[in-house]
Formats: sequence, structure tokens, C-alpha cells
Amino acid sequence: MIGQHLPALVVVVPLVAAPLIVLARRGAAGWAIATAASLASFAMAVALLLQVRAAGVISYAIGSWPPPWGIEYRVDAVNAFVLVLVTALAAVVAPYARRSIAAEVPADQQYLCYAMLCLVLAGLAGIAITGDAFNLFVFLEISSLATYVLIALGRDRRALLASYQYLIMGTIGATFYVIGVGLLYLMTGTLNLADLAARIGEVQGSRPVLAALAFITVGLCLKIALFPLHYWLPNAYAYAPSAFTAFLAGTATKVSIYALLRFYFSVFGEAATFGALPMREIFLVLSIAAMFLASLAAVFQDNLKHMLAYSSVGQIGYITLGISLDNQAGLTGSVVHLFNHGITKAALFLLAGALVFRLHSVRFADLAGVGRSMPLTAAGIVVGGLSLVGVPGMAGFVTKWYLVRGALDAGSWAIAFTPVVSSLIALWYVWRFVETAYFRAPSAAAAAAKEAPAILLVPALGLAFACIYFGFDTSFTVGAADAAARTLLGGAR
Amino acid sequence: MVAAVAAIVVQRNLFAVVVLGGVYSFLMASVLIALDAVDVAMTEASVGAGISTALLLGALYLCGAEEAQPIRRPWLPLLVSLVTGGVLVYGTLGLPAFSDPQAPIHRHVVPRYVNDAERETGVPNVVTAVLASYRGYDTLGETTVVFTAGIGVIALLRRRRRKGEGQ
Amino acid sequence: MSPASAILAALAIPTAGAVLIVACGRAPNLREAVTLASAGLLLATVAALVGPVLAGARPAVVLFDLLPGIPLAFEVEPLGMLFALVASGLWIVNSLYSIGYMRGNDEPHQTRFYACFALALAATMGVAFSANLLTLFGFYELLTLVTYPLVTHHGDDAARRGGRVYLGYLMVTSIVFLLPAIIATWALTGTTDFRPGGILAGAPLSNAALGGLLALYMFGIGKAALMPVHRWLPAAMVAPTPVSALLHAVAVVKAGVFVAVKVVVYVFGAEMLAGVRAVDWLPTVAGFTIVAASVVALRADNLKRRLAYSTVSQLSYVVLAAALLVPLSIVGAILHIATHAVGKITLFFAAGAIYTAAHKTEVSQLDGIGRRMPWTMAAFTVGALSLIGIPPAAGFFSKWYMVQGTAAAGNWVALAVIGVSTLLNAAYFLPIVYAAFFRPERVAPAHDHGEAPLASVAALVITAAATLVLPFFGSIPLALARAAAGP
Amino acid sequence: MRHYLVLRVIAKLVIPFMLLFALYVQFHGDFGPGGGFQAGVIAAAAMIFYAIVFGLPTARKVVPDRVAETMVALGVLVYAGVGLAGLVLGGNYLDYFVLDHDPVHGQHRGIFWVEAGVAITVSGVMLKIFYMFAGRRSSRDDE
Amino acid sequence: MSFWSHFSYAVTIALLIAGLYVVIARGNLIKKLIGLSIFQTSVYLLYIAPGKLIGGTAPIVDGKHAVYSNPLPHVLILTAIVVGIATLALGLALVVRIREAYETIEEDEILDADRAADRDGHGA
Repeated sequence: MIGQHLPALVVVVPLVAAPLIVLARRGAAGWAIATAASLASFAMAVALLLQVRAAGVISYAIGSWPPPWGIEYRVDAVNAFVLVLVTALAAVVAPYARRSIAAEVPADQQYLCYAMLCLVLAGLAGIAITGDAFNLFVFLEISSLATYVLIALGRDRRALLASYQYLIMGTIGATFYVIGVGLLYLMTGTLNLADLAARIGEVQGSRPVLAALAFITVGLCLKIALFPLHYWLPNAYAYAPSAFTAFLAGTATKVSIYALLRFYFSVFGEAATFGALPMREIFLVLSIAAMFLASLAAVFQDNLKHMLAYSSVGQIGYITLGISLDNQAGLTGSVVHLFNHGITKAALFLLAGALVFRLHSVRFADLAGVGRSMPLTAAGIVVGGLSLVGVPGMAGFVTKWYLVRGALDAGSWAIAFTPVVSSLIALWYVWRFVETAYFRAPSAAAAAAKEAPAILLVPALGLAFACIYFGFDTSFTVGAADAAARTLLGGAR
Repeated sequence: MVAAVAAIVVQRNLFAVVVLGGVYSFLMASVLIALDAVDVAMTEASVGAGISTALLLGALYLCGAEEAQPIRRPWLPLLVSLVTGGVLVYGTLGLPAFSDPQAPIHRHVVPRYVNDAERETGVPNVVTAVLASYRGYDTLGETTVVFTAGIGVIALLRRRRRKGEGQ
Repeated sequence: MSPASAILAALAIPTAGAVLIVACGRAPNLREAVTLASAGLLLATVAALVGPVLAGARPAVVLFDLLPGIPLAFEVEPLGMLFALVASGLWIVNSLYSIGYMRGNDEPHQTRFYACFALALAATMGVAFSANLLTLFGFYELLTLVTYPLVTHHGDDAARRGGRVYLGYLMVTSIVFLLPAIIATWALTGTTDFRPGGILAGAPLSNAALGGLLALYMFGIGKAALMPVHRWLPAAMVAPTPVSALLHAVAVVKAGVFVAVKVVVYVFGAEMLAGVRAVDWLPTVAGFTIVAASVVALRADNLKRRLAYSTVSQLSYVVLAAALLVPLSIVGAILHIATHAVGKITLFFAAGAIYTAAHKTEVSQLDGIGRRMPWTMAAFTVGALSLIGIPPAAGFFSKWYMVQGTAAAGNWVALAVIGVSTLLNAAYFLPIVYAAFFRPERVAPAHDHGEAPLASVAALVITAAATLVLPFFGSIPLALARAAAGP
Repeated sequence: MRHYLVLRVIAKLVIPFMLLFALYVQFHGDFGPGGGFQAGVIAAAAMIFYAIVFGLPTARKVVPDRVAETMVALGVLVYAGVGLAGLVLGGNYLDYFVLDHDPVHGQHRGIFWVEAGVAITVSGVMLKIFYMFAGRRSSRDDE
Repeated sequence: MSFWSHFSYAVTIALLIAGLYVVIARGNLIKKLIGLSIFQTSVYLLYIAPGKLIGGTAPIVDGKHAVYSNPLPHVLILTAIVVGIATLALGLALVVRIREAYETIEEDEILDADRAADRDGHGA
């Protein structure tokens, strides 16, 4: 009986967990509830993925009002995959959060922190699973507001400004999205995505639809932090509490990208999206700019978290590059990179959090020689870094493989070279860490530090290991991504 | 209403700006009533003119009321906002005319609400019916947003020893 | 042990060895014992494969899919067999030598050194036996990564700089050129498996595209040190001598030329390339590399630097010979991988021994050192003769096949190149020998030294001996080479 | 403004009516404009007015912080609970039809409860936010 | 289509431009938030106005009327308003904290303060 209600429960469980935590008013209890909720929704997401693989698209009418009158939850190959990513990272981060948050957030705010974590999870899951354009906006706001708060809870006072800037940018983005949806509604009279897709045909190419495409693109790209709209991201990532940065970096931008994919390929339809406006060219240019400029910026940061944040902007370029290629291999690369980059970045930020836990700093000056005092943490970061570079046998390699193939299928050697070349920039900034950690005389802090506690290491290294595992066993990731790409290109929705 | 906004843009004394904001909200509310959106009008009045004004005043009390220096390099922002507006103009010009009963929004989906809501939900106020039942899930989300903001403010403003800050 | 399981064992033994080495880090003797033991085991395992392969069998293992349709798979063919044989054989001597060297200069981080060394061997075995381009690429990159700590062994600024150049050149070339080339091959042919006669044979490719693809491969294989991507080799000279020996003789550059030959033979296919004008640039580049590198070597005073550039030029022999695309020359190329290995490792051992015993690094300091270190310098002489190609040293025979190859291909330029470079080789090796034996010591050394530690001397004597006797037991390498060169 | 007697008297008179009006808006929302959100806002406004007139401490005695915070969470729970009830009774999530043997009554009941949930959370949040800002103020004065 | 047929949109766009401009151009954090809320309110009209049918009444069903204006946009905008106020409250709370941490709410002064802090070698 539960089985058929999974689509609702996967979102509602964490959503209900939040007020429970607030009632509990205790850090420990809050942590327990949050962990339980995220584990539960992870289990449900996996079950959903299996259901979708077995039975195809699942549609769930909330309130038993048939769509388009009621709000519909709709699970297909694409968002089931995204759901698994989001909930999985939540399930990994939640156990980690206990010690890390205890070290970085004042005691009387910790339970709120966990409530926020649940809300972000609920919001992101809601975005991923919903089949209703406006409902998507509501859950976007839930996750965003919770995100602003969590960022502002960082120790450094700069966290406040970072959070404020994100709030401004995020709200502008969300409002743009609403405008776009409004225009679509005025033209079609419906908000249900599938219904939109069905009815948009007759008004295809009309001015409001094009304007809607533009507004939705800009709005979501603000959330995605697609270069040059990434202005808010680095500080937000760098100053938020470490555990949360990991979750945010692994999921938030990914879900927005999913939303963009959904609108492009399922609502507007591939042809309209790339035919009506020069979307392909725009994305191509911006992606390449991100892959190079942002990655170069990452090289010159003096702080590990900042470096990783800029690298995220660069890696997002990979994903959008795949979108702009707009063919099977390219999209497979994009979707698989959603997952691979998600776990890789999460692992890296969790390990950075372990460094913060011991050294109270992630500036390279303080990380010197940390490879000796915290061997496991440093080794994990190297593994994650190599996955960013895309060394064979690492998750990141799979992405590159498909992106290059996609570019070749699109018939362009020039594009084919961009991902590989920019991955060399990644090698460059990763190696800055390697040399700092292993070949420099230990800083005072690093010399004093011990290896991080197991409760931090186990989840983090678990993810780092996942980077290797999914580099070898690609049947799950590539399989799911391939199915997702087919769904998108087939417009089957 | 536009005048009020214009005043808000130029005025640099934040108290005045906040008051103007309240005025603006009332005007907006009256416009909304004129458009038959009574629920929305009521909310906008209580929220825009009531709560947000109060909040802003509270914040001003804490933060000081003078906006400091004049705007730097206004051209880029102006350009951005004008372009945005331009795109919207481009879009809206293709929209169905005002109060056109043939517009899709009046033909699709909505008729069921207007015609059957009372029968299906026993609630004559269609807005309430849609809000709480047909699209009840949105409202759950909306409540959650309020909840989030609430505990967010708690988390941010609870009096705490400010160790670690500003380091 | 069935051939298939032998393949896996060849990968597992060095890996397990590395683990044990780390485990025994506290007890140096035990640690070195583990190294030697695993080296011996490895050689035995690899040797067990020779019989079947010569008998025409092609033992293979397919593990699981790395990417849909592209499995992690291994298959032993003659070329890889020979390469694995050489590498595993030399690992034993090299470990023996390392023990003497590392202790003689009491180097730091010895555990890390031996562990990475073992891992490097594991990666080499992977390269040698891999059955498709993806597997090959994976182990190729792994080899780069595990040798990086060896290159930067000393961890000082010089080592870091050397390491950057090393990593930079190898990664840039492999990621920017080799990887796209592999993916393109996959996109064109739908497979990445090595096949006798080549997989690109039927592919719809214009000659120009073919030439371009070949260029991507040849410069993508930075380990082959084809000019202008040879810079990493001298840069890596900051490493301790056993590492240099590993790079030059056992694993890295050998892996480079091995892959180069393998690509020419099993991906493009000699017959297919033979007809294509667009690939004629390759012999030219190789020939230029040979001569230019020899000239640089001639002008280098630092002994190891001279040896390094000699390697660059010697490896280009292999590429040149392979690029001539006639069976004889390919046989020569393959043989040269082996003969150059034993010769060059001898030279490096000698250089290291000199450094260990006398702390001398420059050629100009070597006057009269032959009297103090007769064994070492004798071995050095043998190695030098072999590289110059004077019978009965092994080098002569590989060169002999190449010369025949040039004749068969009718490429007189290549013949001239070989001739000139032979003279150059002589010009930069013989003076050292002469000075060592027939010049008086100009300045008495700071301390009165004799030979290097026994282990080192033993090792270099063994390799020198091998250089001399290889020709007389040359049937196996020759047979393998013939089998690989195809009809 | 402690000593503005007039103001306090007026307040004493007005506030009950404000609360009453809030309830009216709450329950009449089915037939006229209004609903949980507006009602919650008005109720909160009444409390805020009370706090301004009689001072924060007094207000905190009437509705303590803890209560406000509980309301914040409670409302959401009520709303989500209605949804879960729908699940338990065999419908989809937020399915009101199953809340009563007669579907229309079920709808009525569901709407009533969710509106209540909205009102509770909203008033709780508004009040709490006001407390926070006001509390901050006094804290800054004595800093 | 006459200008009047799209008058409501013209108003919407005017408000939108003004709001967005304030958000981006002004350095004062509170002023930015006010601009932000204007920016959001402009959207209300975009949704509501087209829902109006001349001669129609508020969508509260009684026997007397036949034509009602479209209720769905009203619902959506109710939600939008709530989201807006929630954002505003959160933003103001942030501003208060910023003020306490930096003693100013002018964006560039804050950035200067941070740069100064960096020069002194503080920072995360």
C-alpha cells in the first residue's frame, strides 16, 4: 500500500521531519530525526527508481484531483535518477553533520540547522519530482529560503553577506521563473508540465512563448550559477557550514539543471528550444567560458573551499556543454555528470569540512604538510581531485568520455578538445593541493592536527570511494543517464 | 501607483521610502479589488501595507535610516532592467487582449473550478476551494515557506554570544 | 597455473607486493626481501606465459564492462609478451641495485619508494597485456601517477619542479591528444579492441584524417618522447638513479614505444598505413629526433643528462623502424625495445654506482675512474658498445634488422640517419670509456673510494653480462618479435 | 508609551474585536474573501498591537516565545497531518474525499483543518518574527 | 490590438523595471530589499489582470452572477505574496545581523571591510 504513495512520501517525510525537529528543540534529537528522514527518503527514492525501470512513468495525483486540475507528481527515468542523487547525498551528509555542525554552529541553533537541512531536502526533492510548473516554484523557494539561512549560519561574518547576495540573486531568479511560467500560463491556460507540453504546440513560436523561454532560462541559470551568473556561488559555498556546503554543492545546482532540462526537452521541446532562439550557440559559448575562466579562477584561490567552489562553476560548464551538444552521447554525458560531479564535489567538501574540523581553516598556507598529519583525509581529497580531472578509473572520466564522443558526433573536433583541455586546468589546481599537502613543510596547525574522527571520515571516504567505484562500474550511472537522455530526446512525457 | 514607485526610487530617506511602500501596497490592493481579486487584495493590504511596513520600520530602527552615497555607475543596472523590460514587452505584445473571454486561461482548466467547485467541495468561494483543495499541495508548500522563514529568523536573530563572528 | 590466471597473477603479484612492502615498512630487510620475492614471482609468472604464446595461443581475460561495450580486458600477444618479459626481468636486477643504492646514499622514504616501484610494475603489466585501448589508457595513466612520487622522491624544490614537468608533459599529451584519438577511434569503428591487421583498416577515413589521427596518437604517447614532447625525460633526472633506470629501461619510456608500436600494428595496421602518403611525416620526425637528441647528448657534460638524451634518440629508432612499416623493420623495432633496455639499464646502474661511490656526476670528472671502479666501468663499456651497435653486444642485432628494414623499405634517408647517429653514439660514449681507463686522475678524489656497494655492482655486472649473452639466447625475443610483426 | 492611558483603554477595547474579526475571516473564508493566512495575520497583528501598547514583557507573558515557536511548527504538522490522514484512510496524499463517508463533507473537513493549520503557523511566525526584531532592539539598547 | 488592451502589462513592466533597477543599482541593503519586493509585486498584475473579465465578479459563487473572473491566478498570487513576505522577513533579519557584524549596511563599505580583513590575514 505504501508502494503506490512513494512519490508523495519521498517529499513529505523530510518535510514533516522539519517541524518535528523544531518541536523537539534538541540538537541530538534533531539530528536523529533528520538522519532517519533522509535515510528513509533515500530508500524510497531507490524504490521509485526501480518502479520506474519496471513500470515506466509513474503519475501521482495529489488530493486525488486529476491533472491538470490538481497537482501531479510525475516520475520518469530522468527525475528518478536525480531523486536518487539528492536523497543519497542527504543520507550521506546527515550522519556526517553531527560533529561537523557541532563544531561550527552555536549549540542553541543546531536543531534549527537540522530542520533546515530537512527542508532543503524536501524542497529539492519536490522540485525534482513535481509535474506542475508553479508547484516547482513553491518548492524552489522552500529549498532556497532554507539554503539562505544555512549559509548565514556559517562562522565567518562574510557568510552573512554571501547569504544576502544569494538571497537577492536567488529571488530575482525565482521571480524571472515565475514571469516565464506566467507567460506560458497566459498562452496555454495550464500549469501542468505534461499538459503544457501538449498544448504548447498550437502557440509554438509565438512571442510570449519565446519570452517565457528566455525568462525561464535566465531564472534557472541564476540558480544553476551558469557562468557569468555564478557571482553568488563561491562565497556561499566557502562560508556555509562545511557539512551543508557539501550537500548544497552536490545537489542544489544539479536540481536546477534538471529543471532546465525538463523545460527544454519536455515542455518547449527540443526543436523549439534550439530552433527558435540560438540557445545552442549561447550555451556552447557560456559553457566553454565557464570551463576555462572559472577553472582558471579556481587555480588562483588561496583557500581550498573557494577553489572547489570555482571548480564547481567550471564543472557546471561541462554539464551545460553536453546540453548544448543536444545529442544522445552529449546528454548522457551531462546527466551522468550531474551524478558524478555531485558525489565528487560532495566528497571533496566533506573532506574539506574534516580539515576545518581539525585545523579551523582551509587556507593553503595552513594546509601545508597536512598529508602527513591527516593522511586519510588528504588521500581522499586527492582521489576526489583526480575524479575532477577525469583520470580513467574515476567517475569524472566517464563524463569526459561521453562529452568528447558527443562533440565528435556533433562533428566538431574543436569542441571535442575543450573538455579535455579544461580538465588539464583541473589537474593544475588539484596539483596545487597535492604539492601543498605532501611537499611543503607542515604548518604549525597541520603539524599539531590529528586525523579526523571516524564519524566524519567514514561518510566522506565512502563518497570518495564511490568516485572510484562509479569509475569502474558504470552500468548504473551510464545506464540511468542513457535512459534519461533517451527520455529527454524522445520527449516521452 | 507608478508615481509612488518613482518616488521610492529617487527618495533616499528610508523612512519616507518605507511609508511610500505602504502607500504603494494600498494602491496595489485597490487595483486588485478593481480586478475582482478580493482575496489577493485583502492579503496584499495586510501583508504589504501591514506586516512588511512594520518589519521594515523595525529593521530601520536597528540599522539607521539614511541611505548613504548616491548611486554609482547607474548605466549598467539601468541597461539590465531595461533589457528585461524590453523582453517582457516583446512577450506581452503577443498575449491575448485584456478581458478577452476567448483567452486560453478562461477556456482551459478553470471552467471546472468555476462551475463544479461548489458541488465538488461544498465551498462557494472558488479561490478558497482551489487554494485549499485543488491546489492544496501548493498551499502546504506555502505554509512550509512561512515556517521556513519563521525558524530562519529565529536562527538568525536569537540572541547568541557572538563568538567566531567576524574572525 | 592456467595462462588466463597467470595474466591476473601478473597484475596481482606486484600490487600485493606493494601492500606487503607498506606493511613491512618498519623492517627494512623484510621489506627488501618482499620486493625481491615478488619480483622473482612476477618473472616466473610472466615466463610461464611465453610457451603458450610462442605456441600461437593468445591467452585472454575479460573482467567486466568499464563502459557499456568496452570491458576491462587483457590479452597476451607476442609484442606485449616481450615487453612484460623485459620489464619483469629487469625489475629483479633493479631491486637488487636499488637496495645497494638507496642504502648506500641512505635515502629517505624508502618504503614509499619500493611500494610505488611495485605499483609501477603492476601498471606496466597492465599496459603490456591490455586487450583494448581503454584498458591500455587506464594503465598508461596509472603508470604516470604512481611514478610521480618516485620522480619527486627528494621532495625539495628541484624535485617538485622536475615532477611538474614530468606530470605536465605526460598528462597533457595523454589527455589532450591520446584520449580524443581513442574516442575518435571508438566513434569511427565502434570498438577499441586491438586486432592483428588493425581496426581502422575498414574505417571511412580520408588520408589526411588518417595522418591527423596518427599524429594525435604519436604525440599523445608522450612517454615515447618523440620530439618535441621529450622534455619530461631529462627533467625527470632529478630522481634517484634506480628511478631513472625504471623510467628509461624498465617501464615508462618502454611503455611509450611499446604503445606506439602496438598502435601502429594493431590499431592502424602496417599494410593499411603503408599505402598512405599522409603518414610519411612520421619517419622524418623520428629521424630528426634521433639526430638532434644525439647532438644534445654529445654536448651534455652531466652524465645522466647525456644518458637521458641518448635514450630519447634510441627510442626514436624504435618509432622510426616501426614507421617504416615493413616486417623486418618492425622486428628490429621490437627487438630494440629489449636490447636498448638491457644496455641502457647497465649504463644507468654504472652512473648511479659512480655517484654512490665517488659522488661524481659530470663526465669531465671521470678521468681515471676506471682504475678505482674496474667492474663498473667495464660494465659501462659493454653497455656503451651495445648502444652504439658493435657486435657481439645485443644492440648490434636490433640495429641489423632495422638496417635491413630500411633497405627493404627502400628508405635511404632512414639508413643515413641510422648511420650518422651510430657515429654520434660512438662520439658521445667512447670518450667516457677512454677517459675512464687511459687518462690519469686529474684531481685526487675527496675520499679514497673503491667500488659501489656489492648489491649495485652485482646488478650492473648481471645486466652487462645479459647484454653480451642475449644474442646467443636471442631465439625467444626474435621469435616473439617475428610473431608480432605478423606475416 | 506605557503611560498613554487613553491608548491602553482603546487597545483593551479593540484587541478582542480584532481577534474576533480574525476568527470571522478564518471561518467565513469559505463564503467570502479571506482564509487561514489573512486570519493568522490579523490575529498576529492584534498581539503585536498589544505588545506595542503594553510592552514586550507583558506580551511575552501572554504568549510566551515557547508557545509561539510551537505554533510555528504545529501548523505545518496539522496541514501535513491532514494529508497523511488521507493516506491512512486509503486515498492519495491530501485526499479529502476519504475524510468522511460523504466526499463533500470530507472536502469541507479537510479544508477546515488545513486552513486552521495555515492560520496557526502564520500567526505563530508573525508573532515570533516580531518578538525577534523587538527583542533584538532591546538587546541592542542594553548592549 | 490597441494600447489599452495591453495597458495592464505596461504598468507591470514599468514597475518591474523600477524594482529591478533599485535592486541592482542601490548599495543600501534595505533599499535593495524594498526594490526586490516591488519587483515581485509587479508580477502580481501580470497574473491577475488577464484573469479579469469585464462584467464579471469576484469568484465567489452565488446564484446571481454568471461570469466570474479567473480564480486560479488569485490562488497563485496569494502564494506568491506569502513567499515574498517570507523572503523579505528573512532578508531583513540578515540585514540586521550584517549591521551588527559590520556596523554598516552599505554594500561597498562592507566589501571594503572584508578586503581590509583579508589584508590583515583573517578570513575563513
